[in-house]
Parts: sequence; C-alpha cells; structure tokens
Amino acid sequence: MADGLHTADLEAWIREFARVVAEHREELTALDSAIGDADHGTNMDRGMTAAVGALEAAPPADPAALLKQVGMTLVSKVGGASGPLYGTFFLRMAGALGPEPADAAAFARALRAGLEGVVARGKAEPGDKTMLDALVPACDALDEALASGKPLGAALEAAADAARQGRDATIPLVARKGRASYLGERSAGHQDPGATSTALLLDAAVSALAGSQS
Amino acid sequence: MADGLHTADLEAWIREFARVVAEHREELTALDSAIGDADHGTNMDRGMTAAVGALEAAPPADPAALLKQVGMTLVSKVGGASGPLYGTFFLRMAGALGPEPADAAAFARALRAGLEGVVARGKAEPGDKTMLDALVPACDALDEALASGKPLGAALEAAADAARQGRDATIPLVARKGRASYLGERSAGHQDPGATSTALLLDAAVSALAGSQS
Amino acid sequence: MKKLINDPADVVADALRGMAAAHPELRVDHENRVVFRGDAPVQGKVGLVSGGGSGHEPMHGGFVGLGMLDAACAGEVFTSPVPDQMAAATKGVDGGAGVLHIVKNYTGDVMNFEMAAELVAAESGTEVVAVVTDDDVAVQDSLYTAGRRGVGVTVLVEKLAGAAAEEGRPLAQVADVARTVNGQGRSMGMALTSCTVPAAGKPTFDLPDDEMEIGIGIHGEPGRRRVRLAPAREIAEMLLEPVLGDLDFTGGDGVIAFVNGMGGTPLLELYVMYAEVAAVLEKSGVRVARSLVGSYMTSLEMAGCSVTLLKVDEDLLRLWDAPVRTPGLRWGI
Amino acid sequence: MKKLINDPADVVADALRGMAAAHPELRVDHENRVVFRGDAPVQGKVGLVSGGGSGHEPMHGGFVGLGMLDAACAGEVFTSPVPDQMAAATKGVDGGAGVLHIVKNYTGDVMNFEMAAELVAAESGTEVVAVVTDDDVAVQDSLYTAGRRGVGVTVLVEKLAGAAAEEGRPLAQVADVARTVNGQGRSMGMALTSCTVPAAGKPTFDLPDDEMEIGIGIHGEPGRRRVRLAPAREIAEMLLEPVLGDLDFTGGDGVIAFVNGMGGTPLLELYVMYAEVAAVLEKSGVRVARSLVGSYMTSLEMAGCSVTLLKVDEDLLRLWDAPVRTPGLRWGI
Ligand SMILES: Nc1ncnc2c1ncn2[C@@H]1O[C@H](COP(=O)(O)OP(=O)(O)O)[C@@H](O)[C@H]1O
Ligand SMILES: Nc1ncnc2c1ncn2[C@@H]1O[C@H](COP(=O)(O)OP(=O)(O)O)[C@@H](O)[C@H]1O
Ligand SMILES: [Mg+2]
Ligand SMILES: [Mg+2]
Ligand SMILES: [Mg+2]
Ligand SMILES: [Mg+2]
Repeated sequence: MADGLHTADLEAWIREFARVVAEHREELTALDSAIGDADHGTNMDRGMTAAVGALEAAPPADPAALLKQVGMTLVSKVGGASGPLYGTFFLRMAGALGPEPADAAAFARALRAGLEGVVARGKAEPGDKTMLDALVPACDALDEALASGKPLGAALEAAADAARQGRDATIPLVARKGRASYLGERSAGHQDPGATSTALLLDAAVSALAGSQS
Repeated sequence: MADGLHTADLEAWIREFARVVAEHREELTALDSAIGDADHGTNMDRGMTAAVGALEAAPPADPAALLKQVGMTLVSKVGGASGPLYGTFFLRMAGALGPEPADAAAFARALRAGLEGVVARGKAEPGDKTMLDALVPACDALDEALASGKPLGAALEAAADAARQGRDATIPLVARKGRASYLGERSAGHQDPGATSTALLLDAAVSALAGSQS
Repeated sequence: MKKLINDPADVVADALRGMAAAHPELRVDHENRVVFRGDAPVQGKVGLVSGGGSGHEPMHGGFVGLGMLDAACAGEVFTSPVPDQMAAATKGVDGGAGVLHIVKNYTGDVMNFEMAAELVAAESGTEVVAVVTDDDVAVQDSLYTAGRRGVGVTVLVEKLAGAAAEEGRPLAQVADVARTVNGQGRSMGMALTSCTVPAAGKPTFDLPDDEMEIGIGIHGEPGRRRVRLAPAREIAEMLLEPVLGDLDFTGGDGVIAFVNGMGGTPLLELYVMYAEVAAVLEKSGVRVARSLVGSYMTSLEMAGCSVTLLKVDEDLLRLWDAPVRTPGLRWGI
Repeated sequence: MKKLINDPADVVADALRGMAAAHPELRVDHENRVVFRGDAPVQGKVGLVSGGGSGHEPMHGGFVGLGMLDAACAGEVFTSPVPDQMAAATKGVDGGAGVLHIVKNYTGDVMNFEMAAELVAAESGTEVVAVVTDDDVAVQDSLYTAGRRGVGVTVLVEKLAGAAAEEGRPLAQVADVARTVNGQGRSMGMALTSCTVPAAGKPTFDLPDDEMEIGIGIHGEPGRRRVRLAPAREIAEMLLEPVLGDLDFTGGDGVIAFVNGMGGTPLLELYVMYAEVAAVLEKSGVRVARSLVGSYMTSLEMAGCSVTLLKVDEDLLRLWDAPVRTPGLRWGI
C-alpha cells in the first residue's frame, strides 16, 4: 500500500497492541506492583479489549474516526492514570489525522501530537520515569529516520528501538510523576510500567504497519 | 512430717504446680490450639502465677485457708472454663479440709471433694475428653493405694500414674464437653489440654508431697 | 506475629485505655475491666450486662450505650471474664429494675456468669436473669456437645433487648425479648485464615492456600470441616443451607439479614457476600426486612464471615429501628 | 489469594449489588457504577461528588447519604473511575446550587475528574468546583513528586463539607470548608502486611515477618521506608512525629484525632493504637476535641493503620457534630 496507512492498517496496529498488552498483562502488573498499585496490566488489557470490542461493534470509517474511537474507549473504560493519558494520546493522534490514508510523515506528526497530548494532560517531562521516557525518544527517532529518507518500516523499527531503550533507561530513574514518585529513592532500580506498555505500542506498530509501505 | 500435710507442704505443692504449668505453658496452649482456642497454657499460667503471688502477699494460716485462697485467686484471675473448674476444685478441697494438718486419708477425701466440685460445676462425665479423664482415675488410684496400705508417697505416685494414663487416653476420644466438642469427630486424635494440666497437678503432688510422710 | 500492640500481656488493658480515651461518653473501670454507660446505673431501667473474651470487638464493649448494653466485661483474649468483673458490672448497672445477663453459650462464659450471679445473690438483693445465646447451627445441640455456640445473634439480642429495656419494659419482658430473638435466630460462619492469639504468638491453625474452614466459631477454633476454596456464591449457599434448614424463615414480617466480618475481611468482600446472601434468600422466598453488613463480632484478624438470620415481627422491627448510641452501632440519635 | 469474591473481574460490580441490596435508602446506578443518595438531586443544595478506585470501603460509597456525599463513583480496584462516571454522578446530584468534586490527589483521579468537569462544562451549565485533598505527610509536596497523596483527611472533608452543604451553604462556602479542612489536616500511615489486588492475584509487595512499611498510601503501594516491627507505642510516635512536625496542632479548639484501620487490622488493635496516639498528643500539648477510631478508608485486606489530625474551630466542630446518615458514618439521625 504505497498510498499510505489505511483504516485497516491502523486497526491492525490497535489489534496487535491489544494482543501484546494481553500477552504482557502479568508483566505490566508485576512492574506496577513494585512501584505502584499493581493494576497497569489489568488497566491496559481492560481498555484495549474494550477498544477492539468497540471496533468490531462499530467499525469506524476512516483513520481519524478509528483512533478517536480508541481514545474515547480508553478514556471511558480504563480510569487511573493510564486511561486519560493513553486516551488523550489517541484522541490527539486522531485530531492530527484526516479522514484520508496517512502517509509516513502524517503518521509521525500524529504520533507527536499524541505525545503532546500526554504532556498537556500529565505535565510530566522526560526523565520523570513515565511513559514519556519511551514515547519521546520514539517520536524523535521516527522523525529523524524519516528525515534521513528511511521508509516507514525502517523508521518504525528505529522508533521501537528507541522506545525500548527509553523504557530500559527508566530503571535507574527516581520517579517524579505518578504513583511511583511517592516512593522517592525507592523507585530507582525498577522499570516503569507505563514506559513498558508504550514500548509495546511501538513494537505493535512495527508488526502491524512496517509492512504497509515497504 | 509423720503427722500429715502442713500448710507449708500444700504451699510447696501449689508452688510446684505453678512451676510446671509455667514450664509447660506453650505445650498446653499448643494442645488447646488444635481443639480449642489457644489459651489454656496462658490461662493456667496467669492463674497460678497470681495464686503464688497471693500466697506471698498474704500467707494463709492453715491448709484450708491456703487452698481456699488458691481457689479464690483462680476464680478471679483465670476466667474461661479452667478458671471456674480449677477454682471450684481448690475451693471444694479447702472445704473438705480442716485447719489442722491433713493426713493421707483426709487429703484423698479432699481431692475427691475437689473432683465432685468439678463435676457439679462442669457437668461432664468421664469419657467426655476433659480434665475429669485425668482427675477421676487419679482419685480412684489414690483411694485404692491408700486402702491397700501404701504410704502417701507411693499412693500419690500411683495417682499421678493414673492421671497420666487418663490424659493419654483422651487422645482417641471425641469431645462431648467444652470447646473441643464443637469440633465433633475432628476432636479425636488430640490430647485434651485440661487433662494434661491435671496430670501436671498430680505430678506436682508427687514432687512436693510424696516426701512429706515417707 | 504482626500486630499493632505493645506487650501481648497488656493488649486488653491497652485497648480499654484506647476505648476510654476515644469515648468520653463511656466510663471504663480499668481495675475490673468493665465498660459502663456514662450514666449508669439508669434509675428504673433494667440493666443489661454482657461480656466475654476480648478479640471480638466491637462486641461487647463497643455495644455499650443508650439503647443497648449498660455494661460489658472484657476478658483476656478469647477467655471468658471472671465472676468478679461480672459482679462489679451487675452492681454498677442496677437501677432498681433488675439486671439481664446476656451470655454466649460457651462453657467458660456460662460458668463464670453463673458464679457471678451467685456472688451477686449472696451480696445484694439485685434480681438477675441470664439469657444464654446459642444460635450456631454448625454445632448440634445434643447430649454430645456443649450445645450450640452463641455467635451472631448475640449482637441482635443486645440491640433488641437493649431497646426493650430503654423503653422501660420490666426485666421479665426484656428477658423474653432476648429469649425470643435467640430462639428465632440462626448463624453459620466460615474462615479463610486463622487468627493469632497474641499470647500464643502463632496462628491457632494452619490452613492451606486453597482451603477454607466451614462451621467455625468466633475463637479461632477450627470448624466442622475443611473444604476447597469456593466463590462467594457457593460460600453463601454453604452457610445458608444449614441455617434455612434449621428454621423456617419464610413468611411473616421477614428477617434481619446480618453478614458479619471476622476481623480481617474488608467491607468490599462483605458486600460481595451480602449480594450472594440476598440472592439465595430471594430464591428461598425469605423476605429481608432489615440488613446489617460489617465486622461486628470478630475473631481478631481472622479472614472470613458469618451469616445470621433473625425472624422478626412488628415488635422486633420497632425495637430494631429504635435509637441506639454506641461506638459500634448507632442510629436515630 | 483468599477472598470472599466470585470472579476477580466482577468484584466491584458484585459489591455494588451488595450495597444496593443492603441499603435501600441509596440508589445504585449499576451501569455507571455510581452510588447516589436515594433523594438525589436535592433541590437547592450543593451536590457533593467523590469517588476513586474501589478497595477503600466504606470510602466512598459508604459515605453517601444525608450530611455527607450525594454520589460516589466506584472505579476498578485501586483505579480511578472514568470521566463518564463522574459526569453521570455530577448530573445526577445537580440540584441547581452547583456541585463540589472531592478528589484525592492521585494523578489518575485528578486527570479523570478534570476530564469529567470538561465534559460537564461542555454539556450543561452545572457549576463544578473541585477540591483536591493532599494530606499525606509521608510524601513531600515538591517539584519532584506528584504532590502529597490524599488520604485520611478525605473522610473528614466529606463529612464536614457534607454538613455545610446540608446546612444550605452556597458552593463557594462549601468548597471553602473542604479546602480549610484539607489545609488543616495531616496524615501518616503504615502497613504490617501487603494487600492483594484481586486481578493481580498475589500480594503487591512482600514484607518479612519482622518488618513493616512506614509512610504507605492506600493503594497497597510500598511506603517510604521499611523498618523493624515495633510496639504500638513506637509506631504511634513514628506516625505522629512527621504530622506534628508539619503543622502546629496545639492551642485553639483542638483537633479531631482519627485512627484509621487499613482493612485487615481488627478494632482491638486500633484501640491499642488510639491509646498510644492519645498519649503522644497529651504529651505534645494537643487537645483532642473529637475522635474517630475504625476502618473508614481501607486498602483491601492490608493490616496497618493511619493517623490523621485535623485542627478544628467552633464552626468545624459544629459541622462534625451535625447529623449524618450514611452506611459508614452515622449519628444524630
Ligand atoms: N503525569 C504523568 N505523565 C505521564 N505518564 C504518567 C504520569 N503519571 C503516571 N504516568 C504513567 O502511568 C503509569 C501507571 O499507569 P497505571 O498503573 O495504569 O495508573 P495508576 O498509576 O493510576 O494506577 C506509570 O507507569 C507512568 O508511566
Ligand atoms: N464441662 C467441663 N467439665 C470439665 N472440664 C472441662 C469442661 N469444659 C472444659 N473443660 C476443660 O477445660 C479445658 C479448657 O480450658 P481453657 O482452655 O482454659 O478454657 P476455655 O475452653 O474456656 O478456653 C479443656 O481442655 C477441658 O479439659
Ligand atoms: Mg497502577
Ligand atoms: Mg481454651
Ligand atoms: Mg478460652
Ligand atoms: Mg491504579
């Protein structure tokens, strides 16, 4: 599909994210047990299961509608910190996309719009030990790869790589936002659950979207 | 002391009973954990510690006064089933003794009066898996040994032997009185805590009194 | 052993200090370990005395106050109080109309209350009537047991007889209310975990992670049988089957349905249990007139619950709704 | 995992069924998971809405009723409810005098309530004011944290602002009461054991038999530090020292002293703790005007407690004593 990402591609991304979240549910909850309240895996799995269910019940007509529906579903099914944050992320992505298929640059812009939504909603900065620590490097890597002329597939792989590195880099950090910040110094030495689910989101993008334009 | 059991002898008995109860406190409580509420050792130890304390604070003048004081102390310090039962036991013993030193026969009569007090208060019968299963054979053995002309020392040894056998014989019994009866068939296979403390009472009598007339 | 206590030997005395500090409307006799209504004795009113081993809080001390008990005696943990305590309580609540002893049917409690009544009879002219509660259907009342245990219904007896006394009914009638309530109430309990008696320092029994005890009492004693862990829905059925089998609760003015936590079970789970209990009752044609959900008669930190049903009539419902003002139960005032 | 539940995924829905069955005076919107006062919206009265993750019962659903909340939203266990729930609650309690949102300071709660307020603002003319509670001195309020957590003081805010609303005060004044209470209250908590989130199926953290966590919140999260197990007396000091160090509680009309159980701690131990807390306060020259002892804001079956002090004046004391009729807190009516 050299003409960009269609609704079906984005749906595949969402389905793949739902699948890997379900697969990693226990791991996400275990990470959240160490420095939070032991619900991140359950939250994300509940939300993404509902998002996929909603897609099946009422298949959206275009990319923007699809991501908007996912965002709305997350906002109204997840709760906690991750509901508004991931919800806002997808809603802002939807706002940045049009009804037409998205090309690589449009997708990257939308991803950054999502990131900005997370910042606006959660007021965290990189280094605070949150999902931003995976999302920011992912957006940066994606932009850079596309700017250097790489195709979407390779660019997404670079983004996913960066997300995983960002996720790993949360381990030594002392949390400054979210529930983990209550632990103070004791939060160091643990991987952030939200950064971990965000790395999965980028992995899912590679699996579902990388083939679309290659 | 060929002229019988003096106040000091009975005091020695009480002190020795207090000592062995303290020594076996954990064991008594462990037995009560299996078929009761995990307090028999604590109860008896609290009571006997108080009884010895009272003896020291206000030394009674004669055997009857001494055992009465012990009985009163147990009634007002122990609670539970063992408080009224052991309390009544010593009060009835006191009632059967005079102010004068007790000879072997008088001691045996007093012990049986104590036993009858336990029956009157608790309405149990031999075989119900209670302290009576140690006390009844002990009284019977004491009477028999004295009737057959044995000296007090040997007679008490026979009584203590019988108490220990009675205690062991509670193991297979299904409890019909006290807290253990709530367990029904599940009470079988466990040694009764009250019968165990009663066997200690007779052991203490051997240690403290057997020498008195030999 | 993990507990918020100081020396295990002081736990009852320390908790009574806490009660005295937290409830200035009560009067605590620390020497005798009796919690009194601040205005006891109430002249002309029948005095209600209960008591038992500690570890069941809020029962009994938390049920002292207007419309419920006049005094409660606190024994050592799981150990009946001694006659001296009960005698002091009885004298302290005697307002000239006699005193009712509410006694849970345990060998120790019954004997100590009996001895207290003997003491009081010997010393004063106070008229004392004792009512023994024995509502636990886990235990058969036969020659081969010490009879049924007094459990959940005791809370209801204290409330209802307390209201009758507050209304000014004479001793015989107040005792009648207590006996009626006991006669029309049945309970059954279960445990997910054991509790730890402070002085013993370790759990009274061991329970594997996939098993529970059915037919427990309130002293951390093991129950009648051990079965595999089951969902709340099945537990509700296991508890209610023997209760409903023992007495006909259908018809009339319905029941008070009481789901009680054993101390370590959070309210969230008690409401889950209550939903299942209500469903079984509905299916069984039992109408719920009133309900009570909470940890009112506990076994230290034991996890588990009991279910109590009480058949009520108009008079009992009126007494239930009457004002009560105690630390553990309060409404209407 | 040993719990009185059915499927872990249904625990909140099941508990709400139980609440609905046990409290016919409340109205439960099962679809939105909102517990309403039966007579909501009360015309002309400011409506009070709170909510949060489940697992803290009786908070918040158990504090719905006359003199306290008009509605409470129940999230999944330890997970803030979603904006739709809060919006439904807000609309359902709007009696024309505006609505107060009482929000505990957690990232999730704050964001979801914010989004709900945006929703409501977009859809209707209802005036909404949010007050965020953040009384936990275990956490420093600095650029390096999400701020202090909202803990015990939330219960007191709900009672006192509820009483102010019941009196007919306008929204701005009711919000002022809530802000004042939050500003004059401080809390600190500790845990003896972890709790187990039903969906997670195992304890959130492991705690050796001889250690405890100091400075915990109410979501089963580990605390600020782990120390050796200590007697109640020392625990009272550990909890009160940072509280008393953060705000001067001496003088004036004194304090409301609140010892709260975390869910798995029996009342017996809470009274032992209260005795020690009262002793420390006396030594520190802090006068106790009122007290509250019990498990009002829990973390599932966690064993432990928290201590909250609130500096009061005559107005707050009057509001405290005002009638309240909820499943979890009731007096005067
Ligand atoms: N202010 C914030 N900005 C961005 N991400 C945040 C913020 N606060 C928390 N998070 C992310 O949310 C994750 C926790 O999500 P989750 O466990 O579902 O919610 P909760 O903390 O409410 O239980 C954290 O691991 C972190 O990555
Ligand atoms: N009716 C009774 N008659 C005689 N002994 C009894 C009776 N009931 C209980 N006991 C004895 O009391 C013992 C238990 O004492 P204890 O544990 O101190 O009291 P409680 O059962 O009140 O906790 C039992 O082991 C039994 O020997
Ligand atoms: Mg979480
Ligand atoms: Mg015992
Ligand atoms: Mg006992
Ligand atoms: Mg959460």
